[in-house]
Amino acid sequence: MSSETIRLYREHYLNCSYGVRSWLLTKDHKRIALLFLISITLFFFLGGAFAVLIRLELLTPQGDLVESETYNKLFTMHGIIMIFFFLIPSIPTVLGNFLLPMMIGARDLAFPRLNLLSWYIFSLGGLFTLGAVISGGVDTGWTFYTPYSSTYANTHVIATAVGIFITGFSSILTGLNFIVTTHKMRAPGLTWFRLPLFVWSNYATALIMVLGTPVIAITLLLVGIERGFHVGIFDPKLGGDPLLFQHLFWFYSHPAVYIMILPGMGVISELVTCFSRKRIFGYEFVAFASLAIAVLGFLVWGHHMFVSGQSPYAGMIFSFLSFLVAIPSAVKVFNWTATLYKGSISFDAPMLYALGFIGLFTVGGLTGLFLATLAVDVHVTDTYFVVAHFHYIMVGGMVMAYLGGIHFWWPKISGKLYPETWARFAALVVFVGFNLTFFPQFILGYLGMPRRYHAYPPEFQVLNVMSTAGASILAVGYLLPMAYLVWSMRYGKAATDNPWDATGLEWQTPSPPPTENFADTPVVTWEAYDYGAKEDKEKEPQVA
Amino acid sequence: MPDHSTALAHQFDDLEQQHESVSLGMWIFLATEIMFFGGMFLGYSVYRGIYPAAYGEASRHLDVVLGAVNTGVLLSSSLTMALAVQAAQLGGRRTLVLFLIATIALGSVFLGIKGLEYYHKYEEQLIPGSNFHFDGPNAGHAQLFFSFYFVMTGMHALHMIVGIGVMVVLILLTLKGRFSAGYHFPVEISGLYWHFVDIVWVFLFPLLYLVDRS
Amino acid sequence: MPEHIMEKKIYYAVFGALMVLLAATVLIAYIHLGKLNFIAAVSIAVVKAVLIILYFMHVRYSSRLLWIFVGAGFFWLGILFALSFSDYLTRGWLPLPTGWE
Amino acid sequence: MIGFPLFPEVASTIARSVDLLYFFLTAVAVFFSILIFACIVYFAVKYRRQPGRAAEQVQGAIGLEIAWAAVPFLITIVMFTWGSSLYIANSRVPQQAMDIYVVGRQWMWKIQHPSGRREINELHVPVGQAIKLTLASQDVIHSFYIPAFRVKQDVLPGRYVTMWFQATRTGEFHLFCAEYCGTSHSGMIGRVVVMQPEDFEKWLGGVTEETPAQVGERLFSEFNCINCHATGSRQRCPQLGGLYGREVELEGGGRTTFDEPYIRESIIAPNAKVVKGYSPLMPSYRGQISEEQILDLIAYIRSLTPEGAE
Repeated sequence: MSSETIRLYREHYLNCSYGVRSWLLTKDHKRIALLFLISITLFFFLGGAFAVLIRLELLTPQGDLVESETYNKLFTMHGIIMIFFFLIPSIPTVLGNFLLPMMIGARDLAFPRLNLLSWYIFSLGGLFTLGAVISGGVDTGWTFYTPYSSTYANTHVIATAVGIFITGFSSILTGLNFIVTTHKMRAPGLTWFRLPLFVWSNYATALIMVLGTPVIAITLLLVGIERGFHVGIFDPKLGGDPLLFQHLFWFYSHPAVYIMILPGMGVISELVTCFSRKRIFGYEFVAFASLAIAVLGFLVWGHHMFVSGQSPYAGMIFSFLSFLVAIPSAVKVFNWTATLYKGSISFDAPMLYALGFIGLFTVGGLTGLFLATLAVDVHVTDTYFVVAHFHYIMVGGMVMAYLGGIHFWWPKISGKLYPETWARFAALVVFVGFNLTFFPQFILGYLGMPRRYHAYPPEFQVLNVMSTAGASILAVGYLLPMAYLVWSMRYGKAATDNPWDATGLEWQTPSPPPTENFADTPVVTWEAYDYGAKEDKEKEPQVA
Repeated sequence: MPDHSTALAHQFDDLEQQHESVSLGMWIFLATEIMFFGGMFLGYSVYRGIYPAAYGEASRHLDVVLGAVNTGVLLSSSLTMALAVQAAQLGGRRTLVLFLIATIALGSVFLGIKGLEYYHKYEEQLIPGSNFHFDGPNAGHAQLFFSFYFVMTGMHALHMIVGIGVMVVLILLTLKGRFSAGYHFPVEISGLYWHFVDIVWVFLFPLLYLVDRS
Repeated sequence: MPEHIMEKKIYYAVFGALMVLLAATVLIAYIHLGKLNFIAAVSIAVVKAVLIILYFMHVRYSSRLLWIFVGAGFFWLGILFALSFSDYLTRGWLPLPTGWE
Repeated sequence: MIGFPLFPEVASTIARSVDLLYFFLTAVAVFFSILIFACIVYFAVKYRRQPGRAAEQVQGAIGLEIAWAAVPFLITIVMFTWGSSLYIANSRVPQQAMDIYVVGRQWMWKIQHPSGRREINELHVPVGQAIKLTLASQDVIHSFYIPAFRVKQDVLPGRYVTMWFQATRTGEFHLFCAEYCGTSHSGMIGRVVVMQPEDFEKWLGGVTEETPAQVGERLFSEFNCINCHATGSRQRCPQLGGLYGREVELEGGGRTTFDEPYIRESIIAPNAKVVKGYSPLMPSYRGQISEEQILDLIAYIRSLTPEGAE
């Protein structure tokens, strides 16, 4: 085909310049997205390695693989790396960075230099944290509860806190950039209600990043000061209140859960519509649900503190508000499901991930209700029930969405097609492995097995063995995409501009896109997910 | 008309879009700053609620005169900054530089007085930590007050130092002729930052110096 | 959005008001008013902050979008305070231990 | 106990009621999960891509949107009301509860019975008797968790918290620390032994140790409390006899109950709340006295009778 040969010599963002400098000094949002992709992939596999060690340790009840000190460091580093260096940045900095400008018809984000700075700050924070890991690690749990972290722990608390503190600025810069870009850089005709839902959900995420992250920054700063100078801010021996730390910490860290899941929800909206060939059911409701989650998410942090010694009245307020945040999530799930109705559904790998996401997110969300219910939370908080619940949201939800998104946009990012059969197989392996790993943990939790236990009573062993078996399957499921995606960069078939026949503006650019994305700024006159019009057009006889 | 082509970044269509984006971005940044200082204000308030007596006693160890003078100095620097922005809007490079210098000078006076106060606290052994000394039964809780005093004013001073650095850069850019009536966003958003730092102090002054003076 | 250039006069007037408020806040602090002292101090600070935001920072002449983001910062600060104090202010309500050091 | 349990033992008065709520939540969760799964599978099969059939565009339906926001909302209101009322009911300590003091520290639980019997990482209690625990931590935050009773409470340094339970059957149950507390967190476990009241009495009587009140009496002299607070001298400080459980007026207005937290506070930070009519003269014992010693002193002060009553 002649277009194929033309494609070979076309200049795009990957081949427009070469050399390390051209990448490290790039201001192109697409290249920065790839820099982030590489960084967070490294962190993902590092955090995953810690998880594997944790699961191996829990294979036997005696705690005989590693010392308890080592085990405590393992789960702490697993949490810190996965949350701050993988889950929080993952979709926004990789897919968001790559797609947001293209989806709204812009040449770049509003502040490309800040975007690059964001990656450098992220890397600096990551290096600090890695330094802390290498020099011995930290054992406070990712939650850094005082006074353990501020007075009693003998590990590298300050170095780790500095790493997270620095990384926070990366998050703030990304959020700021997204908000301004969404407000000011939309193509002519692209009104708010014509935006893809991925943009809405990243916008909502950006709001949380901008308004929440500074609070974790100051909290960690205060922990550092307390640890360095023992002035009593969180130390009850000197009059401080350890619960103040928990309030400040969860003010960010609960909304941070929505930083992790909201962009995933955006990806799912794109995938479900494309592979059902349908406009999303209830567009406005899905869009506003994102904003509602972003706002309500800030009102519920106290449900982490029901047995902490917090006032029972505050407990009831937080319990009520926590139930409210369930509503917009439920609305989203119902709308995605309804989108399938009367669609024309195909089961390509991204769609398998999306369907998996809806199922697992439903389970994760519904078990969240148990934790918002005061009397039941007393029993299940700080047990494996909580561990299972948030892994259903973050791994079952967020990581599924991330992988689905990576597959879906891989042709655009790399210009190559991934091997479809392998990808479907990997999606199934991930789904099965995930459920086997984490479903038994719900039962363990109600049985009363506390989290962060290095050794446990023998009657919990059967369920723990199941969980570890699942984790090994899950590990394979994660390694497979890594392998074939890298393989496809060299050996994959060249992708067409719009292999899924999707409607988003990003698909109107060549694969891979040129540095400036669009030769001419597009003018938008249609709604998002206008699959109906697309099909109609295809039905018309082609005029030669 | 000055040449705008150098000022307009490639991702924007025109200067107006760029201007609006830049000032929106700055305000979002200031919102993050509100939350950053907000965390400290929350800690301060919680302990003030629990230990009102200790806060009152400790606060009386601060120098109201120096604090009030410093507030006046900082408010004046906000005025000169506002006038600097106005000069930039009108394209008056000379007045812009003069007002920026005035702002830097006032900011430095503020930091000088702040340093003097810190030194007094050092002499009176009111720096929290192992050398902290406070007479009376509320010593421990007074230390909490001083912890917040130093963290909050210290963070504030750090922001001022950054602001002064930014203004030095602005002066250099003005002298190079980078700004004009049509392009002066950097001056404007630096002004926003400086005023924000001023607002933080407007709250810090009564909350730290005037807890229980009557 | 056409740029609005304010007259110098307004800046001076605002500055004058700020200095008067500064004097007022110091004076009121020395009058014994009980809890009102704190309320007065914070209220005056809020008025000063609003003056600075509206005039020195030009928000009065800015787009609605900017108003929203200025408001959002303070609204979220309000959330942090309101819900944290929902704990601290109600801890003593039940005959539950409140044995603070 | 070895085996493959899928559900925890039910061994306290509140366990059943918590389980009932848990079953309700599970039923709701299962119903909605199955609903969503079934819809996905059904749609996926029915509307799978087939040649010659295009998707039918459905824009949405306001009625449905309202319904599937309102129905979950109503269900969560039920959950909230049920959960909160049960929580409040469960946190109300019965009048006749037996007092036991617990101190948590890295990494053990120290338990003290009113009779003087002390134990570590074991808690012996009689069946059918409400037990009120008053807990404090010597160092970091711990959490006292008995899964079979469905009770859990974080144990904080610098503050007393209370919890209660009433065991309904004899046996041995797990006691866990549920809040991560450092290296041997998973070693901070023990067992709760629920016994027949007769057996419990026998167990209690089996050891002759000083009662906490006796230890407290000794500490009362050792820490020189007696110099000022001796029975009969009332110039410098209030009489302690018979004060426990009563309300006292404070210097500078306000009232407070003379209970465990107040006594503890008065030892650690004596001048924070001074009883009306007295001067802030008492020195602080912060750092000189352990949590257990404070509990002994409290037991002694509780045992004092009002002057002249003897």
